[in-house]
Amino acid sequence: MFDNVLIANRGEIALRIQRACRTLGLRTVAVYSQADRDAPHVKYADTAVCIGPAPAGKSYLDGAAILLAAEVTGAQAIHPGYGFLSENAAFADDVARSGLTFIGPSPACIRTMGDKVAAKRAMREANVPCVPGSEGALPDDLEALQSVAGEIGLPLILKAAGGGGGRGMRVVRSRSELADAFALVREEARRAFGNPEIYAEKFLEHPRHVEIQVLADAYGTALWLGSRDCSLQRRHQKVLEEAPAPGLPGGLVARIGERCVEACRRIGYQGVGTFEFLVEQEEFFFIEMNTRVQVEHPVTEATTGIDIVAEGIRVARGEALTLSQADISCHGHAFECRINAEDPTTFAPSPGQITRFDVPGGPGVRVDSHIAAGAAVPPYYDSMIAKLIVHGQTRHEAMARLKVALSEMRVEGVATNLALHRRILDEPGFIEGGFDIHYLEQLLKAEASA
Amino acid sequence: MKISDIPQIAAWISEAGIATYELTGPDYRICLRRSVKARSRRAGSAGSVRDAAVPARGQPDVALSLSVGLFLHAHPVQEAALVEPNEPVAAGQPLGLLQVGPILLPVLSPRDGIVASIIAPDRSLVGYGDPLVALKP
Amino acid sequence: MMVKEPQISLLGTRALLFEAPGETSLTTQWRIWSLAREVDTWPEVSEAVPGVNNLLVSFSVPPRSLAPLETRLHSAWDAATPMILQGRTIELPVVYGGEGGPHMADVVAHTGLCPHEIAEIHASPLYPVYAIGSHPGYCYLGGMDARIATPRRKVPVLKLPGGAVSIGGSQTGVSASAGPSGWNTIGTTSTTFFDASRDPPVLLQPGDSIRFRIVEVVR
Amino acid sequence: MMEILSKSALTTIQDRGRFGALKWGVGTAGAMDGLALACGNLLLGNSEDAAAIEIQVFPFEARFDCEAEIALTGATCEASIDGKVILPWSSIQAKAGSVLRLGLTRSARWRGSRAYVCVAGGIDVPIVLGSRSTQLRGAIGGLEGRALQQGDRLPFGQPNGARRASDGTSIVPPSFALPLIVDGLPAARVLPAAEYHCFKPESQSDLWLKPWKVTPQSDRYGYRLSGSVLEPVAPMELRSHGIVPGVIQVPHGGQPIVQMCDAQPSGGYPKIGTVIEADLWRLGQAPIGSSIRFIETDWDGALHALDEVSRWLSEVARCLDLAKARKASS
Repeated sequence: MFDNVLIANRGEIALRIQRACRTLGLRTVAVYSQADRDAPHVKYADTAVCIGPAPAGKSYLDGAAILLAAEVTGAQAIHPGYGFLSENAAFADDVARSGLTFIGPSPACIRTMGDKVAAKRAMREANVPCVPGSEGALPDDLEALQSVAGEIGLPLILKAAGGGGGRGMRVVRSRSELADAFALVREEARRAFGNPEIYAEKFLEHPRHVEIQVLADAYGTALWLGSRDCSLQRRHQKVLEEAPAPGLPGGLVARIGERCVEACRRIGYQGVGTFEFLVEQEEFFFIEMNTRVQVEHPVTEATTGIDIVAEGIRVARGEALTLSQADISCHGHAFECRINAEDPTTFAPSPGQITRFDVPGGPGVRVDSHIAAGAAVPPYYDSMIAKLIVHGQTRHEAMARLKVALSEMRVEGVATNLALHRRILDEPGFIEGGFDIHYLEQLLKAEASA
Repeated sequence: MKISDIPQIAAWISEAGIATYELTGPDYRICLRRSVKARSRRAGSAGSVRDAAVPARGQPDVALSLSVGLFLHAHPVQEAALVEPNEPVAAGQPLGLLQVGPILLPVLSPRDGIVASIIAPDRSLVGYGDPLVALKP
Repeated sequence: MMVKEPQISLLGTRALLFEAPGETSLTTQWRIWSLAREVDTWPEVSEAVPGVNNLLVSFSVPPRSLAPLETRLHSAWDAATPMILQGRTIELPVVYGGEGGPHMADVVAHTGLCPHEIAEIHASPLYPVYAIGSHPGYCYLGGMDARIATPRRKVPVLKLPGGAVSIGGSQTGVSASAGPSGWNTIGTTSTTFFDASRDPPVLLQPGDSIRFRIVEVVR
Repeated sequence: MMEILSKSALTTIQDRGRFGALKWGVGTAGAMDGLALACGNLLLGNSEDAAAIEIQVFPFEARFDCEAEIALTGATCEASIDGKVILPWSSIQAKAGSVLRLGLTRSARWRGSRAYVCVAGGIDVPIVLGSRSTQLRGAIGGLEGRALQQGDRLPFGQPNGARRASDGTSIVPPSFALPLIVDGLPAARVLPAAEYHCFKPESQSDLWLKPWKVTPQSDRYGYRLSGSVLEPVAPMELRSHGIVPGVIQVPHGGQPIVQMCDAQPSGGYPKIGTVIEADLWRLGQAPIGSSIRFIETDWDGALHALDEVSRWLSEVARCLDLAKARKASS
């Protein structure tokens, strides 16, 4: 059983994990890069050591440097946070080989969930619904092709197995388009990727991004902690999240939650994790599982009252969950705004020196941040400088509190996306809720052309 | 693409260890090249001790730690410290050791010179870039 | 020492020693050879090496628990039927006493016999090779006449030459190469017993026999 | 290749030892400090059966006629290559023409008595009966089955490419990492052997409570110790039987002899105990004239000690790998 935890991360999540450790009476070791010498996670840790130069590849992403730091500081467990090495199965293996506890699931679970094909297979076996699609490459024969298309249903999307980055894809909306589209994608696949294999998936026109937070111990107890809606995205980057996902029937979410929990038991999952789904017309389709704590976990903490990070550490210490599913209910509504140091128009990161940093307060308001006036935002890491989380009895009340909080928050010295958040809160589509993942991009496009 | 984006791009390039970066758009073309000097100094770009350790003439005055460890003045089997103040040392000579569990990593002198002082106390926990031994000409 | 039951004792974590009960005998040795052949096949055993009415069992990996191995050894011993090895007989010419037999005087003192009598008694039996050991190619021989038995030396001799014919307690043997020994050397022979490039590298193996021929008894 | 420049009596080529030839009367031989040899091989990324040079008389001098990565472990000595100091228990690069010198040390917190010079790829002498170890009795293994002499030239094996460290990285010696000290004296754990109970009770307690001095008649064959006289209850004559390194025999004089690596594989003196395999290296490094203590242990204790040694070695290997990975990334 460990009582000295090395936190292999930086920024707000390093602080968040440090707080959880301290509430559990555990000692903490901070590791940092030369760019983070003055960071608060360094200041507040029981022990702190610099592990490398500023670039993440030589510090926060250098597993060997982190394990050497654990050796020297006597840390017995490593919390990877999110990003960096959090979903690196080889690192989790190395941690175990070093005789240390990796706070998270087993390397085998990380590996399975990191492989899209293996993850989907595991989920299908656990009756978690996945996007219908062809199992493997499509046949050349037109008749066989039509029959696969019939099984998947229309519209569908043809994807080159070797493709990526939006290339080698084509949406098929009617059966008559199928043959031509197939020939086109096949040709593009052959020419551009050197791999003529094509597969098909049901195409979702207006999907929402809904996820289920889970928590599992080593003794077969697994719980789901409600839903989150993270549809407000730009270029696949989440901007603003909420819990619960609005407008979804409670019974439906509970059924999906149960299946997620069942999947956890089947694969022997331990720790905190998130099942991500695309949801269209109240149908859930599994896309991937994140085998770590997520940026947006605080909205679920606000609605369930559970300290998710602390629970994750407790189960890693071998403790059994004391909660049962019946103890978990969703109270009110919560939002989280990711405040980034970025250019409001180009969205390019905006590193620099923070000259003013005023945080809001009041009932239901929480700010998770590692920033204070005078702090520097280094150019080497992601640009998030704070998370503003607001809770209310209803979605309406939470939104009103968020609006006030956003108006109180002041960041100067670097450009931020605060104005974007304020603007989103005035949008009727947002106020109504239940928008799809293309909503923000369409909004920005409309604004740009206006 | 704006001029103000270039520092960010430069930071990314520096992190990725890329030597030359060229980007051509409809109405612009930028070409960023890192000099050898910049490459060897980029680790210290965030205002680190390394900057202080590299005076203008390029003669480092401090031996810095390249790893996490416990700084040992002497090898465990030997009674005498590896070096003492005012002792002349040669480039590459061990000035101390960093203990990491069962192994010891040598701290090598960056140049010929004379030991001015041993900065880090014996058996103290040090991290990357921490100053360990000061040298004088 | 006479015991009724087989004894098992530890030699650190590398090996154990199985000692057969009763007086030293060739019949018991036949059972030891049989036991050795069986134990040598066990996976946890690196080598089973016969001694004189005993067996060294060296471990490839020391077992976590000894009891099961001991039980198996006892039952294998109970089941061991004598294995009679039909070997060759080798004749060794020996010069007794003199420079090549520096401890003849001690054997004389202990037995009260004269060197000629000692040589005659020593050279008369056909000695079966019980075991190989002590040093490369060295043979432990059975069947020495008890009249010339002489205790091992209080302080071992550090450098005994190869070919030394010696007596240790009720046993006799011939050293195959130079080295230390606690036995009383009474003579010398010029035969080569060990060559690492041969297969097997030893001249004699358990089951073979030795006859000593008196070349000379030096006063 | 390297050429031996010094006279260097008692210097031999040794590996882990020769196992499986007891049936021909061939003992294990092998390094007297197996841990020091293992550490040298770890520093160089050698396979664990690679052979090295065991040195017990200084000065030792050798010249390399090709580039080679070498590691120096075991006894503390004044070591240098081309005049450049080599840290104890560390690895270093030799150039073609480099001269390695090992001399007596002036001061040390730990001295030891046998140093090991390991090279990447190992010393490549022919394998005889499963090992490269020199077995002086029978003249097998090593270089022509004998101790090394001035002018001998030793070939190296092929380095396996998994070299761990050649930059002066060193290891905290096991005498510090795995200390075992009783009343200020280095100690070794002993499992009582077959005839333990045939000794007088006061002799039994003397074994555990009295210091034992390593006499000058101690070598790779055995350590003759001097101390209390160990007396049997009655005289014993045993039938010859197999023995292993570590067995403590008590001849008629009552002064114990610990059988060491070149011990004959059989014997007939009463055995009071056996120094456990995990602690043999401690004895292998006990200098002549020094005193040691014995600690009684049991089977579980002896196994635990073995586990502790293998855990420590894998921890050394793991940290060397981490340091190497770290170096590669920076």
